[in-house]
Amino acid sequence: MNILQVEYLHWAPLFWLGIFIGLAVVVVIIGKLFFRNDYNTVDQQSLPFYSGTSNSLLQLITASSLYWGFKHTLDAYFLMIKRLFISDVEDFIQWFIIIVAGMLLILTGVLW
Amino acid sequence: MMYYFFLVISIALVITALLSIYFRDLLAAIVSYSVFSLVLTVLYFLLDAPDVAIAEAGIGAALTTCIFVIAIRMTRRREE
Amino acid sequence: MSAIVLYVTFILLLTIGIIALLFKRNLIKIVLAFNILDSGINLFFIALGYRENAMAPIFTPAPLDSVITMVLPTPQALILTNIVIGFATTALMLGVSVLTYRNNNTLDTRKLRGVEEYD
Amino acid sequence: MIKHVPVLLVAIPLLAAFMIPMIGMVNRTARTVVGVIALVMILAASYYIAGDILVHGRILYYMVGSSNPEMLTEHGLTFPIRIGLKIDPFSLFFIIMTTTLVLIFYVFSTQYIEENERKNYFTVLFITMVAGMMGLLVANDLFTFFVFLEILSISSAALVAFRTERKHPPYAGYKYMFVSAVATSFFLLGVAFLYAQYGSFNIDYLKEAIRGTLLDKIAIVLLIIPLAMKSGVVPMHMWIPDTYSEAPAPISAMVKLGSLICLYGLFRISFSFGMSHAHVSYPLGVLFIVFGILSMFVGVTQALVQKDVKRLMAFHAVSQVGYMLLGMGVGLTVVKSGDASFALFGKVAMIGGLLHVVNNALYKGLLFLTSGVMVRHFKTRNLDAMHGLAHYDVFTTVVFMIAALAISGIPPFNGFVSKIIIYESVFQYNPVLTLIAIFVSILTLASFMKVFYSAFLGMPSSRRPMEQPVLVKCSMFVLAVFIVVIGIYPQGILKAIIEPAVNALINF
Amino acid sequence: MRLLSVVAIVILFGFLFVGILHLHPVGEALGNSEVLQGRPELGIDINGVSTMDDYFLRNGQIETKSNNIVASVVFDYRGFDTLGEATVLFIVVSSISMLFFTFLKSKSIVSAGVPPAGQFPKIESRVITFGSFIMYIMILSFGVYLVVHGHISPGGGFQGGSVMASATALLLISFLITRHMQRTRKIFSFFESLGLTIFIGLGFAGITISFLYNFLAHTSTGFGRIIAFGPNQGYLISAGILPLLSLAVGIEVFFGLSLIVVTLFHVSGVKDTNSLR
Repeated sequence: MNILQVEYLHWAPLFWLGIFIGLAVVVVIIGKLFFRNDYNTVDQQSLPFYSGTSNSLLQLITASSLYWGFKHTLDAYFLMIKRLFISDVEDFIQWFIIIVAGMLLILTGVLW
Repeated sequence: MMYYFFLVISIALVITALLSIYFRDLLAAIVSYSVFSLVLTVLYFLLDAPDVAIAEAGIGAALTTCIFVIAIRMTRRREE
Repeated sequence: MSAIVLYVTFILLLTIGIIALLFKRNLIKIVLAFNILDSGINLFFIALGYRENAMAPIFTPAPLDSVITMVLPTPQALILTNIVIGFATTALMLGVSVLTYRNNNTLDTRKLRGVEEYD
Repeated sequence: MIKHVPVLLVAIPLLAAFMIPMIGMVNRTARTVVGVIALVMILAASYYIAGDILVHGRILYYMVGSSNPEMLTEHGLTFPIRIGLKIDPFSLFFIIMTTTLVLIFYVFSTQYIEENERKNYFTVLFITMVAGMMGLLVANDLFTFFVFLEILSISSAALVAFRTERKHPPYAGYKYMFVSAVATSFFLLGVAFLYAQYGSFNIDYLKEAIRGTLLDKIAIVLLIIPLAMKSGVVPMHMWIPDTYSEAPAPISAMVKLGSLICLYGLFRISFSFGMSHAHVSYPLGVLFIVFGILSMFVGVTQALVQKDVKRLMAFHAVSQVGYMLLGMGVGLTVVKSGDASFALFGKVAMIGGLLHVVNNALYKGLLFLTSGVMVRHFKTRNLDAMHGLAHYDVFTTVVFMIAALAISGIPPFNGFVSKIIIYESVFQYNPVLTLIAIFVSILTLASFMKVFYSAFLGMPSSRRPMEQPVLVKCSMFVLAVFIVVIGIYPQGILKAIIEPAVNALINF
Repeated sequence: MRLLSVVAIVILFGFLFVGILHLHPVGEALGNSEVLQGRPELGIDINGVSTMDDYFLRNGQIETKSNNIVASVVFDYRGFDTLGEATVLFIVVSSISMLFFTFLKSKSIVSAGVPPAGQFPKIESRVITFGSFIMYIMILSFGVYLVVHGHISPGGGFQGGSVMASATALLLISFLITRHMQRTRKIFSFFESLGLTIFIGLGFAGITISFLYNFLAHTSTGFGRIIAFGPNQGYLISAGILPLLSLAVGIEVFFGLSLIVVTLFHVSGVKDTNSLR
C-alpha cells in the first residue's frame, strides 16, 4: 500500500522542488535581463502606491483592519462565539460538565 | 452500629462543606474547612485507614489551613 | 450494606464542589472548593476498599486468631499520594492567586476577565 | 541495559532535576550543562531502543521493583501486581518526537531566558516537565499516568506564570492550574470506577477484563473528557489562548507539546478501552470527528480576527488538533465495522492523523519560537504595532515563512503531506469533512498572510535591530530543517515509524 | 448557558447515583477477605488470590518483611508512584521559590514575619514562645517516631513528614524562625534535595535487577532479617529498604512542606519592590 499514491498525481517532492528551483532561476534571469538596475530607491518610487495620498501614516494598513470585510460579514457568528466562550474560570468547568454529561448520555445509549 | 457512626459523620461532613462554601468571610470558611478535615480524619479512622487519617490530620487540617490563612492575609478577607 | 451512605456522601461532596466551582467567583474560594472535591474523591477511594468487621492492614496489633480479615491496602496507599498532591496543587494555586491579587488588586473572576479578542 | 530503558527515560531527568538546585548554587554554567546532558541521554536512549522496537517488533515491558522486570506477572498470578511500564511502537513514536523537540526547546531557552538566579528554578521545572512527559508516555498504569499528569501540569502551570512581574501571567498560570486540577480530579474518579470493578490499574489487564457495563462507560467518559480538555478540544479550548500567550516562547512550545502528549493519552485510552466493543467505538469515533471539525473551524475563525500574535498562534494550535482528531476519529469509527473500509481508508486516515501530530509539533514549535523573537524585537504582542522585521532579520523571516507555509499546507513542506493524506482518506468516508478541512486550511493561510504582512513587511521600524544569539538561531534552524526534510521525503518516517505505531495501536 | 450547566450537573449526579448502585456495596470490597495464618513459612501462596489487594494482604508480609502492608504498597509495590509524588512536592517548592523570587530578594522587609498593624495583633510573649517551642519538640519527636516505625505501625514518610511540618507552623506563630529567614530557607532547601537524592539513589542502587528493587529484603541479616509471619511485634531493623525509603521521604516531605509554609509566611511580611501597584 503506497499511501502517498494520490489519485491524480504522484507525490514526487524532488521533482516539484526541481520545478520550483527552475522557476525561481527563470524569474531571476528574466529580472536581470528585462528590468532596470537603476531603480530609484531614494524618492517616492520605493513607497507603496496608496490611492494618491501622501500621508505617510496611511501607507501601512494595520493588521486589525486587514480582513475587516470578513469580520463584518460574520459578525453574528463572532458575537455568538464571544457570548459562548467568555474565557472565565467558571466558563471552563461549565463546558467541561456539559460535555461530560452529553458524552454520558450519548455513550451509555440513554438517548436512544 | 457502625452505620449510625457513618451517618452522623457524613451529615457533619456535608454540613461543614456547605458552610465553608456558604460563608462569605473567607477566614470563617477556612475554619469550617479545617473542621471538615478533622471530621474526615475521624471517618478515615473509622474506616480502618490509620495511615490516611494521620496524613489527612497533618496536611488537611493543619497545613492547608495554615497556607490558606497566610494567603488571605496577603489578599483580602472577604469575598466581594 | 446500609453503609451506602458513604457513597452518597461522596456524591454530595462532589456536587458541592462542582457547584461551588461554577458559582463562586473568588479565586481563593475556588481553591477551597477544589479541596472539598478532592476530599470527596479520596473518601470514595477509601470507601471502595472498606470491609465490614475487618481491621487495618497492619499485622502488628492483629489478634492471634486463625482467620483475620483486613481492609484493602491499595486505596489507602493511593490516597496518601493524592492527599499530598492535593496539598501541592493548593499551595501553587494559592501562590498564583496571591500574585494575581498583587498585579490586579482584585480576586474576583468577573473583574479579572481576560483580553477581549474580538471587537 | 536495554531492558531498563523505560524507567531510565523517567529517572534520568528526575535525578538531574534533583541535583540542579545544589549545582546551581555553585556554578550556573554547570547547571545548564547538566540539563543538556540529561536531555541528550534520554534522546540517545530513545534512539537506542528504536531499532529494536521498530525493526524486530519487540515491545518493552518493565515492572518497576520486580525481581524480573520483564516478566509481566509474578509467582504464577494472572494479573500484574506492580507498576507496569511499556514501550510499544505507538509510544515510541511520541517518545522520539518528545525527546528531540525538548532538547531543541531547551537549547533555545538557554539563551532566550535571561540569566539570573531565578533561572535555576526555571531549569528545574523544565526538566521535571520533561520527566512528566516521559512518565506519561511510558506508563502502562492508570494511577502512574495520573501522577505524571500532575507533574506535567504543575510544572507547566508554574512556568506559564514565569514572568510574575507582568500583569497577566499569574492569572494565566491560575487558569492552567484550574483546568489541570479539574481534569486530573475527574480522571482519578474514572480510575476509581475501573478499580472498583476489576481491582487493577494496569491498562493491558483492564483492556482484557473490561466488559462494557454502565460503570465502564461512565469510567471511559471520565477518563477521556479530561484528557480532551487538556489537549484543548473545542468547546473546552478557551484556556489555551489565555495561557499560551502569556508564557515565554519556549514554554509556549513546551506546553503545546504537553497537550499533544495528553492527546496521546486520549488516543491510547480510547483505543484500548473503547475498541473492545463496537457499540462503544463507533459513537466514540463519531464524537472525535465532531470535536475535530468543531476544533478546526472555531479555532481558525477565531484566529483570523486576532490582533495579538501569540493568541493567534494559540488559536491555530486549537485548530490543528482538529485535524488529528479527524484522522484518528475516522479510523476509530470504522475499525470495528467488519468490512473492508478500514483497510481501504481507515488506517490511512490514522496514519495521516499521527503524521500530523509530529508535523504540528515541529512547525508549531517553530512558530512559537519565532513569535518569541518577534515579541522580543518589538516589545509588544500587538500586530498593529509591528512592521518591517524583514529588513533586519532575514533569518527569522525565512524560518517564519517555512513554518507558516508548512502549517498552511503548501507543497514542499511537511504540512502538505499529512494534510493530503487526511483529505484523501477522509474523502472516502465523507466528502463534506474534506471540504471543511480544505476550507480551514485556506483560512489558516489567510491568517498567516496577515501575520507575515504586518510583522515582516512594511516600513522598517526605527528600533535598533537586535542580533539573535547563536543558540537561538541554531535551534530554529534545526526545526526548519526537520520541516523541510519531512516534507520532501515523508516516506521514510511513514514507513519506519508511523505505520508500526498505527499497527500497534490497533492490535494493542 | 447557566441553566444548561445546572441541567448537566443534575445529569452527572444522576449517572453517578445509578453508578454507585451498580457498585459493590460498602463494606464488601472485592476479593477474598480472609488473611490466613499458620501457613507454611516462607512461601508465596496464591491459592484463592483473585485480585491485587488479595495478593498484598496474603503475601506482602512475606515478600517485603514489613508488618504494615500499606507501607509495603507505598514503598515497594507502587514505589514509582511515590517517587512521582515526592517529585510533585519538590516541583511545588521550586515553583513557589520561583514565583516569589522578587519578594524573597527584596530588602524592604516591612517586619520580619510580623504583619502590618491593624491586621493581627503582635503576639510575642515569653509564654507563647517557650510553650510553642516545647510543643514543637514534642510534635517533632512524634513525627520522627511515625517516620521510623513506618513499616511496623501506622505511619511512614508522608505521615510523619506532614506531622513534623505542621509543627513548623508553631514556630511561625512564635516568630522563632522568621528572624533567620534566608539561612533557614537555604538549609531546608538543601535537606529537601538531599532526601530526594537519597530516594532516587536507593532506586538506582538496585538497578542491576530493577529500579527500586527491594534488594535488602532478600538477604537474611540486617534489614532483611527473617521475621515471624502473621501477627507479631516486628523489629525496627527489618523490611529491606522500606525504612530507608521512608526516612528519605520523611526528610523530603518535612523540609518541603515546611519550606512552602515558611516561604509563604516570609513573603506575606515583605513589601515587594517590583510591585505594579
